[in-house]
Amino acid sequence: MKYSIFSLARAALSGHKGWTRAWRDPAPKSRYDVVIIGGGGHGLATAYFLAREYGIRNVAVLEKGWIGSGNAGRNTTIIRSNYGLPGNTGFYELSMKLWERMEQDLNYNTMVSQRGIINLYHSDAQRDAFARRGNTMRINGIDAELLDAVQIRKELPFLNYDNARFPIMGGLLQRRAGTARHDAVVWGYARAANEGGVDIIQNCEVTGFVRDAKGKVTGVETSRGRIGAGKVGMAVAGSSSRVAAMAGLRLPIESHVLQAFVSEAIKPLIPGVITFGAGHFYVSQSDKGGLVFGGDLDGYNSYAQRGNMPVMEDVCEGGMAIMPMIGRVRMLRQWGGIMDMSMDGSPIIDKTPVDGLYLNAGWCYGGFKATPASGLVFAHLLARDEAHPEAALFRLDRFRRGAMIDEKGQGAQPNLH
Amino acid sequence: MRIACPFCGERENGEFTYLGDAAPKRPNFVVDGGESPERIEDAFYDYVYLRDNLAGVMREYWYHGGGCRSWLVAERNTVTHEFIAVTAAPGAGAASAMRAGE
Amino acid sequence: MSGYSQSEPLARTAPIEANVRKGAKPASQSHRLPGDGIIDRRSPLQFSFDGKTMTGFAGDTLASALVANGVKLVGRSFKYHRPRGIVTAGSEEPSALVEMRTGARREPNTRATTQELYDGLIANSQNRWPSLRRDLMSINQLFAPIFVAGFYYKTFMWPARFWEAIYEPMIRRAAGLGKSAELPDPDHYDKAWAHCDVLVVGAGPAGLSAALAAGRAGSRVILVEEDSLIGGRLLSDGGEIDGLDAREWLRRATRELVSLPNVRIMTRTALFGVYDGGTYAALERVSDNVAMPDRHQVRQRIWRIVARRSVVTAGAIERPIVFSGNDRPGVMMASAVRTYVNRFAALPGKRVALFTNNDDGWRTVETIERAGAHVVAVIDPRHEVPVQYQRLVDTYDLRVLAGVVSDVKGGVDGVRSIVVTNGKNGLTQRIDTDCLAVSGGWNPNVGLSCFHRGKPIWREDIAAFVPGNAPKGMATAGAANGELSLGACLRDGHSAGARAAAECGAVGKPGEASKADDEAYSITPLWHVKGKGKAFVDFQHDVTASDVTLAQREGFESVEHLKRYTTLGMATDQGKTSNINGLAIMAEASGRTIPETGTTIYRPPYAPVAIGAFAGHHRDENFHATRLTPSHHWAARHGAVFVDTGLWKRAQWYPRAGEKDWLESVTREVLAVRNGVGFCDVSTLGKVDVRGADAGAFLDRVYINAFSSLAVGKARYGLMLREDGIVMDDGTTSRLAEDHYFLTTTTAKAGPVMQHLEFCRQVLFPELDVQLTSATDQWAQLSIAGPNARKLLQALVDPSEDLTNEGFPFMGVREVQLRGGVTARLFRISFSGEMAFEISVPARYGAAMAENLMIAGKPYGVTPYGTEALGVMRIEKGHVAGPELNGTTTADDLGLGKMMSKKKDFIGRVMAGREALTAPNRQVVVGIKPVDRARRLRSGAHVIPKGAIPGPQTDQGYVTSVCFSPMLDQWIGLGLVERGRERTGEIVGIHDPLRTEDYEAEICSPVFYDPEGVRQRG
Amino acid sequence: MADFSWNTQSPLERALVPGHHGVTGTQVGVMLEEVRDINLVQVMARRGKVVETVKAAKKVFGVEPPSTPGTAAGRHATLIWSGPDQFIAFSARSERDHFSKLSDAFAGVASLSDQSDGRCLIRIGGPRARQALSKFCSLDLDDRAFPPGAAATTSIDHTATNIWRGADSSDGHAVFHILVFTSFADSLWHTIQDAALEYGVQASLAHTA
Ligand SMILES: Cc1cc2nc3c(=O)[nH]c(=O)nc-3n(C[C@H](O)[C@H](O)[C@H](O)COP(=O)(O)OP(=O)(O)OC[C@H]3O[C@@H](n4cnc5c(N)ncnc54)[C@H](O)[C@@H]3O)c2cc1C
Ligand SMILES: NC(=O)c1ccc[n+]([C@@H]2O[C@H](COP(=O)([O-])OP(=O)(O)OC[C@H]3O[C@@H](n4cnc5c(N)ncnc54)[C@H](O)[C@@H]3O)[C@@H](O)[C@H]2O)c1
Ligand SMILES: Cc1cc2nc3c(=O)[nH]c(=O)nc-3n(C[C@H](O)[C@H](O)[C@H](O)COP(=O)(O)O)c2cc1C
Ligand SMILES: [Zn+2]
Repeated sequence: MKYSIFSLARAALSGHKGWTRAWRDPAPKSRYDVVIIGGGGHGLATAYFLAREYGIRNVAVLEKGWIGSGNAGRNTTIIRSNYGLPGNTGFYELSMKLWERMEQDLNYNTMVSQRGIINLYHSDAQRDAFARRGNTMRINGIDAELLDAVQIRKELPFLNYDNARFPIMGGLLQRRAGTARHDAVVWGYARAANEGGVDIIQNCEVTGFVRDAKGKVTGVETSRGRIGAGKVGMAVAGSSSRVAAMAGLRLPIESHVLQAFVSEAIKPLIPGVITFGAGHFYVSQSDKGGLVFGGDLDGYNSYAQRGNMPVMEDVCEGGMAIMPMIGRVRMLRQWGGIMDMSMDGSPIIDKTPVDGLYLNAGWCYGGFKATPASGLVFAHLLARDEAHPEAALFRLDRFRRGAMIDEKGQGAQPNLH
Repeated sequence: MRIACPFCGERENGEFTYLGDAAPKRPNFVVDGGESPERIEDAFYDYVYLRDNLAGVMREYWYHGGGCRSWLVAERNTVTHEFIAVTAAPGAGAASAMRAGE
Repeated sequence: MSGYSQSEPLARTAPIEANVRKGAKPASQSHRLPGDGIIDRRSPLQFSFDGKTMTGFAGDTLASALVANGVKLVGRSFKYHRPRGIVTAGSEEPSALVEMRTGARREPNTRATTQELYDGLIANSQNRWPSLRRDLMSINQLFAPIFVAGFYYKTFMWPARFWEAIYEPMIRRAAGLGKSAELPDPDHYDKAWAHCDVLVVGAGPAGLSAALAAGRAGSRVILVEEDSLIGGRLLSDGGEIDGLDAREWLRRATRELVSLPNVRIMTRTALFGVYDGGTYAALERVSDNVAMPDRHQVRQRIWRIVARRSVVTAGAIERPIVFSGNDRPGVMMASAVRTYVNRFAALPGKRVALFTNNDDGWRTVETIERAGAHVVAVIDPRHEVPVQYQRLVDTYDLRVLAGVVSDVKGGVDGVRSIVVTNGKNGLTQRIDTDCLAVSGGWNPNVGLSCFHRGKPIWREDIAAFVPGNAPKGMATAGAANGELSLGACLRDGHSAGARAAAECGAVGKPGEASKADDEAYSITPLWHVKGKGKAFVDFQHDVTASDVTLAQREGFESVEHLKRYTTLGMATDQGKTSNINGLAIMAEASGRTIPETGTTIYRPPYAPVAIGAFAGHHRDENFHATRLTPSHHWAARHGAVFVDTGLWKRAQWYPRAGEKDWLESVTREVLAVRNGVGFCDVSTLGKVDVRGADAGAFLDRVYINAFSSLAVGKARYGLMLREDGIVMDDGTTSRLAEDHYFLTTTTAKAGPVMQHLEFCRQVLFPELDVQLTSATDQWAQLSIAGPNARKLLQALVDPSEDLTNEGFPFMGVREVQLRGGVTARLFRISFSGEMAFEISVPARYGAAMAENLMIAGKPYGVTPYGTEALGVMRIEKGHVAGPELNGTTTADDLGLGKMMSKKKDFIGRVMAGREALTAPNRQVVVGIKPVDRARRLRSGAHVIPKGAIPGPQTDQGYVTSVCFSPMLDQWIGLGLVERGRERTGEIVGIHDPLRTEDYEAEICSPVFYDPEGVRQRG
Repeated sequence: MADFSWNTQSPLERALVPGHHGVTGTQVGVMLEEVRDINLVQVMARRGKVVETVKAAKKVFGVEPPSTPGTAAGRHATLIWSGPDQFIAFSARSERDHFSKLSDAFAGVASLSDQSDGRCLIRIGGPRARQALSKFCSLDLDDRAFPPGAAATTSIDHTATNIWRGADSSDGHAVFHILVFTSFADSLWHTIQDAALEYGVQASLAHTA
C-alpha cells in the first residue's frame, strides 16, 4: 500500500480499518539464498539492498526479539559525515547521500532532518584538529565550515560565553548533518524489504551455525529451527562477539554500554545538534520536543543494556557547563545500548575466515548514521563476494597489518574511542 | 557500581579506571630468540587485539587510581555488573612477585 | 575562580514572584470544605494561575488549591489540544501540567499535583494559544481522523524539501508542551552521599512498618518519602491501626522513628534510580516549596544512597478505565477524589458519580457523602454490590447501576453528564454530574524493582503486575508488592524491614507489627469500554484505544513497537496510569494474554529530574577542577594571559602596554630568549620518581631507547610507545642516583602515563624492584633559556657551583645550592634550542623563584615567557609535540625511528614492525614554509602536489603546527606529509578550503633554526 | 650581588580568606583550616622488603606503620597508610631535622619521596563537618565506619586525596584531615567552602606545632 496524504485521508473515511501489516509475519522457510542475522537497521537495510540493487530476493532477516530492539531502537539519531580519515569519509558521505533520498526511496517518512551539527572547540589545538578534519571533508566533496568565536555566538547565542570553565572558541559546522527518526528507519526498511520479497522473521534467535564437512557455513540453528542458507551475513551490532563465537571466531571487539537520555518535551529550544568539545555532552531536540542527549561510554565491558549513575552526572555536568539554561529542564528517561566497540573505533565489513560467513560489525556508537550505506555495501559484499569500493578499507585483517582507521588516535583500547 | 578494593574496601567506581580483559598475556619476546617475526607478530596481534568479549563472568583489570593506585583483577559478570571477587595484581604492594602469569 | 557568591547569579533574574498582585481581590475558595484536612487554615497563601489571583492554605498543593477554587480546566493535551483537568493527586499525574515561575526560573511541565503551594506562586497553563479556554490549536481535533498513530510516517514526504522548511518546524512548534527558560538557571544544586544498612522507599503504612522494624533492630535506616508528609494513603483514606485513628497512629509512629538515632527520615525526597552495587539515587526538593531558595541554599539536591538492603514500599497507582470522553476535566481517579477531600479539604465535585470495577473504589462513597456532597450514582460492571459496602446503599440511598460509563458529556470546564450503558440490556441513560470518580484497579508501583531489567509478574487475583526478579538486595512490600489491605501492608512492611535488618547483621528486636483489618478486595478487570468517540489510554499523548488496535493491525504488535509507534507511555508520566491499559487492549486485539504481551522496559528516573540537579556544583566555571602552577599568582600579577591545558591554567603570554596583539607580545618574548634570557614555568610536566634496584631495567622496557646505561648525573630524551607500536609520550628522564630516576612526561599525558607505568610495574613486570611516586606537584620547575641563561643562573647559585660547559655539560643534572640557602635541582636541557637549564625547587618556593629570576636576570633583560613563545621555539627547532604525537604516528613518522633499540624488548616494539606501520608512503614529519614569505600558514591546511586538483587521491598530508618565526621572519610550520623526508625542497600546494586559501609552500627540514645545535650546547 | 629572599607561598594564598563565610547564625557549622608547614615523606617498601621496612619504621618512629587504612601516632610523626606496603610519614616542619637521617634508616629497604610540597593539608571540623563532607566525599564517615584514627585514600573532585580522622575536638566534634595535591588545592578549597556555606564556615590558618 503506497503511503501518502491521500491514502491517509482515504483510510480515515473508513476509520482506518483498511491498513494492513507494514511487513508480513511469515514462518521461516527451510532455506534462503542469504540469511541475515539481526533485524536492526543494518540487517534490514542489507536485505532491502540485496532485493532492490542486487536482485537477490530469497532472503531472510532473523531477529531474536522485535525488529529494532537493539541499538537501532535506542540511539541518539545523529547522522553526519564529518569524518577525517580515508575509508571513513567516503563511506559516511555515501550514507549521507542515501539519507537525503531515503523518504522517496522507501516511501516512508523517516524524518531525516538536516538541521546541522556543530562540534564546539575550546582550544587552538582543537581548532586545528577540526580544521584538518573539515578540510578533509571539503576535499572529499563534503560540506564543512569552521566557525570562529563571533560566528558561533551568532549560531548559538544561548551557550555559556560568560563563565564556562573551558571557553567556547568556535565550532566545526556541517549543515547537511542532522537527525532522523530512528525507529522509522527500521520500519521503513522493513516495509520496503518486505515488498521486495524478503522474509522478516521476529522472535527467531540464531543459536548456532550449520557447517559442512569443509567448514563452510550452510545454515543457522535458531530458536525456530534450522534454516539453510547459501550465505550468512551477521549484522548483530552489540552481539557480534557472541554470534561470531558460535563460528569459533574471536574478534577485535569489546562490548560496552553507551547511555542516552531524553528530557521532557518542551517547545523548540535548540536548533541542531551540538557537541561539547571539552567534556562529554551532545544534544539535539527531537520532533516531539525532548532534548535527546548523551556522552561517554560507561567505560567497562557490559551486556547489561543499562547504565549507571556517574556517566549520567558527567553528561549533565557537561550540559550545565555550556548550556546552563537547561538546568530546570527535567530528564525523563535514561537507557543504555550495547556497542560493539572495535579496536580502532571504525567498522569492519568483510568476509570472515569461515567460508560462507560475512561480517558487518564494529559500529561503535556511530553506526546509525551508517545504516543506509552499511546496508548497501554489505549487500554488495554478499552479492558479489568483493568489497564495495567505499568499504574497501574496513577489512578485518587491518589490525594484523597495522592499517588501523583510528579517528581519535586512542589505539587498541575500545573504551577510549 | 561499587568495587571492593582489597586494600581500601568498597569504593565508588568513579575512583577506578578500567583497562579490560585480564586473560590475554603479554607474549614473551626474546630478541634473537629464534622465532620468526611473523609468529611473534601473530602472538602480539592476538594479545593486543583479539578478545573473547565474554557475556558472563570475566576477569578484568581495574586501576584504583583515585585511591591506593593499585592495579586489581576483578571477576565481574558483564551481564549483571555483579562483582564476584576482586584481587590485587601480582605486583601491587611490595611482596616479591613472580612475573605476571608465571 | 570566584567561589560562588550567591548574590551575583541571583541578580540575573528580576524579583518576579512579587508580581502576584497582592491588592487584587482573590477568588474565593468555592470548593473548600469546612472539614479537617491536613492544611493550615491559619496560613492563607495567595497564588496566581493564568494571571488570575486565588488563595489557598499552607499544606495545599497547587492542584488541591485549584480544586478548592473550583478550577477544572488546567491544561491542554499534547496532540489534539484537548482540554484537560486534574486526574490524580500524585507524581503519576498525566494531565495537570503547568509552567511554574517565570523568567530564568520558568519551569515547564510541572505537575500541579506535586507542587506545594507557597505565597506568591505563579503558574501558567501551557501548550495553548492564545488562551487556555480558547486554544486555536484545538482545531487539531478536527484532523483527528487523520492524525492517527503513525500518520507522520505516511505523509509529509512530498515535496522533499518541504520537510525541513515547512512541515517539521510546524510539527515542532505544535509539539513540546511547556516552554523552558531561555536564561541560565540562577539556582544552585548540590549532590551528596549517604550510607545506610536499610533504605526504605515510601513512607506509607508499609514503609513506616519496615522502618520501625529495621530501626528497632538497630540497623542504620534511611526512609525516603517523595511527599512533603509521611503517611502515604493513610493521609487520604484514614483507617484504624492498633485501635488508633490512622492519624494518631501516624503521630505515634513518627515520634518513635524520630527518637531512634539510627533512623533518618527524608521527606520531599523521591527515589528515582536503582544502580549497581546497592547505589540508589534520590532527589530532594529542598526549596521548591518556596519562591526562591534562601541565600546559600540549594534548590534541589541529589542523594546517592549506598544501602546494603532496600525495602521498596512505594505503594500502588490507581488506574483509569478507557472509555469515550474519559479525558474530560472532572474525570478523576477515585483515590484522588478522596485525597482532595480528606487530606486537603477540597471538593472536586458536588454531584459525584463513581465508576469502579473493584471494591476499593467504593470507599469514595463515604468520603463524598461525609463531605456534604452527593454521590449521584455508582456504576459497577460487576452486578453486585460488595458486601462490606452494602450498608452504604441504604445509608445514602445510593443509586447503583450495573453497567459501564460509555460516554462523558461536557465542555472545556468539564463534565456535565455521563452516559451509562446497562451491562445486561445495553440500554443507556444519562446522569448529570460534575465529577466522575474512576477506579479501574490498582497497579503496584513496580518500576523501581524493574530498573535492572527485571520483569514483573502478572497476578490474576488483583489483575495487576507485581515485582518479579528485583535487583539484588531489594525487597518490596505493601501495596507495591500487591498487598492491598492495610493489615497486610503493615505486616508485610514489618517483616520485610525485619528481614533486611537481620541480613545486615542487626541483632536487636524488631518489635511487633502494628495491626489493622484486612479489608476485602475483589476486582473484575475492565480495561476498555468499547464505543464511538475517542477513548483515551494515554491522556498526555492522546493515544486512544483505536490507536492501539490500529498499531496491532499494522503489525506493531510487540508492546515495544506499540509504544514507539503510538508514543504510548512516552510522556512525562512515562505511562504510570496508561501503560497497563494499553497493553491489555493490545493483548485482546492480538489474541494473547496480558502476561504474554508483557510490559515495556522500565527505565529510570522514576519521576523526571532536573538536569541542573544532576550537575550539582559542577556547572559553569566549576565544571571541572582547576590546577594552578606554583607561580600562578606571580604570573597573574605580571599580567599573564592564561590558557587551559587540560585542567591546568598556564601563562600563555605576558602582554605589555602598547602591544597591539598577542603576536607582538609572543614575538617579543621569543626574541628576548633568543637574544638574552627568559624563563617559563614548566611545572605542569608530569614528574615521576622512579626508584628501586631495577629502576633502570624497568625504564628500558617502557622506553624505546636505553636508560640503564644512562650515567648518574645525566639526562636523556626518551620516547614511549603504546603496545600497538604507536607513540604514546615523550620527555626527558634523568638519573639522580644509581637507584633513582626522575622521569618527565608531557602535561597532557601525565595521568595516563603514570597509570601505564603502574600497569607495567604491577602487572607486566612485577618481578622488578621499582617504586613509582608522582612528584608533579612537589616541584616548581622553571625553564631558563637564552644565551645569558648561564650568567643569570650564576648570579643565583652559590658561588661555589660550577656552571661552565665543563663543570655542567649539556644534559647534565645535579643538585645546586642557591643563594639564600635553598637547594635546587638543575638540569641542563633545552626545548627552545638555546643554551638552557631547567631548575626545580620545592613548590612553596615557586613564586619566589620567579621573582628571584627577575632579580638575577635584570642585567640581561630577563623576560618571563608563556606557552605560546615556548611553542614558537619548539617549532623553530623542529621538536615534535601534541599535534604530531596524535595517536596515529610511529617513532619513524616523527623522525625518531633511529632511537628504537634493537637490543631489547620494549613495549610496542613488535607491533611497530607491522607492514602498514613501516610502509614507505607513510606521512612523516617535515618542515613547511610558504613560498610567499608574507603568507600566513595555518594548522589543519592540507598538502597536495603543486598544481594538483584537490581530491582524495591528491591529499598527501596536512600542517600540524604553525608559528610566526621571529628568527626566519615568516610563518613556518611542521606537517605530516606522505614520503615527506624524500621531498625536501619540493614545492607543494597548500589547500585550505575552510578558510578559502590556496598557496604554495616548500617542504624543508623540520629544524628551521640552528640545525647543528650549536646554541644549546653553549 | 643582589639579595634573594625565599618567601614561601601556600597554594591557598588566594583561596583562603580567613573569617566567616556563608550563613550567619549563632553557631558556626564548619571550621575550615589550612595547616601550613607540614613535612611529608612517602615511604614505599621495596620488593620483598616489607618486614624490613616495618622494622626500620619501628626503629625510627617507635611504632609500626599501619598495614591497613589507618594512622599510627609515632615519635616525631604520624604514619598514615597510603596504599599497600606504603605510608606517609607526616609531621610538623619543625620536626624536619629528625627526618634527615631517614634515607639512611630505610636505605635498601624502602624508597622515599619527599612530598612536603606536593600536598596541601586541609582540616575540617565543627558540628556540620560531616554534612559538608558528604557533598564531595563518597566515603561513609559515620563513627562506626570511620572512627578516630581511620584513614583512606579516596578521590574528591576526580583527584586522589588522603583523608584521615584525628582526635575529636574539645567540644566533641569529629575532625577530618584531607591531603590534596598542591595544584588542586585552590580549586578544592572552593569546592569545600561552597559545600559548607549553608552551615556557616569559619575559615582560618593553622601552623603545625
Ligand atoms: C545510546 C546510543 C546512542 C547512539 N547514538 C548514535 C548516533 O547518534 N549516531 C549514530 O550514527 N549511531 C549512534 N549509535 C550507534 C548505532 O545505534 C548503532 O551503531 C547501530 O544501530 C548498529 O546497527 P544496527 O542498527 O544494525 O544494530 P542493532 O539495532 O543493534 O541490530 C542488531 C540486531 O541483532 C539482533 N541479534 C543479536 N543477536 C542475535 C541472534 N543471535 N539472533 C538473531 N538476532 C540477533 C539484535 O536483537 C538486534 O536487533 C548509538 C547507540 C547507542 C546505544
Ligand atoms: N484495597 C485496595 O484496593 C488498596 C489499593 C491500594 C492501596 N491501598 C491502601 O493503601 C495503603 C498502601 O500502603 P503502602 O504503604 O504500601 O503504600 P502507600 O501508597 O500508602 O505509600 C507509598 C508511599 O510511597 C511514596 N513513594 C512512592 N514512590 C516513591 C519514590 N519513588 N520515592 C519516594 N517515595 C515514594 C508515596 O508518596 C507514598 O507516600 C494501605 O493502606 C492499603 O490498604 C488499598
Ligand atoms: C530520539 C529519541 C527520542 C526519545 N524520546 C522519548 C520520549 O519523548 N519519551 C520517552 O519516554 N522516551 C523517549 N525515548 C526513549 C525511549 O523511550 C527508549 O527508552 C529508548 O528508545 C531505549 O529503549 P528502551 O528503553 O526500551 O531500551 C527517546 C529515544 C530516542 C532515541
Ligand atoms: Zn585501593
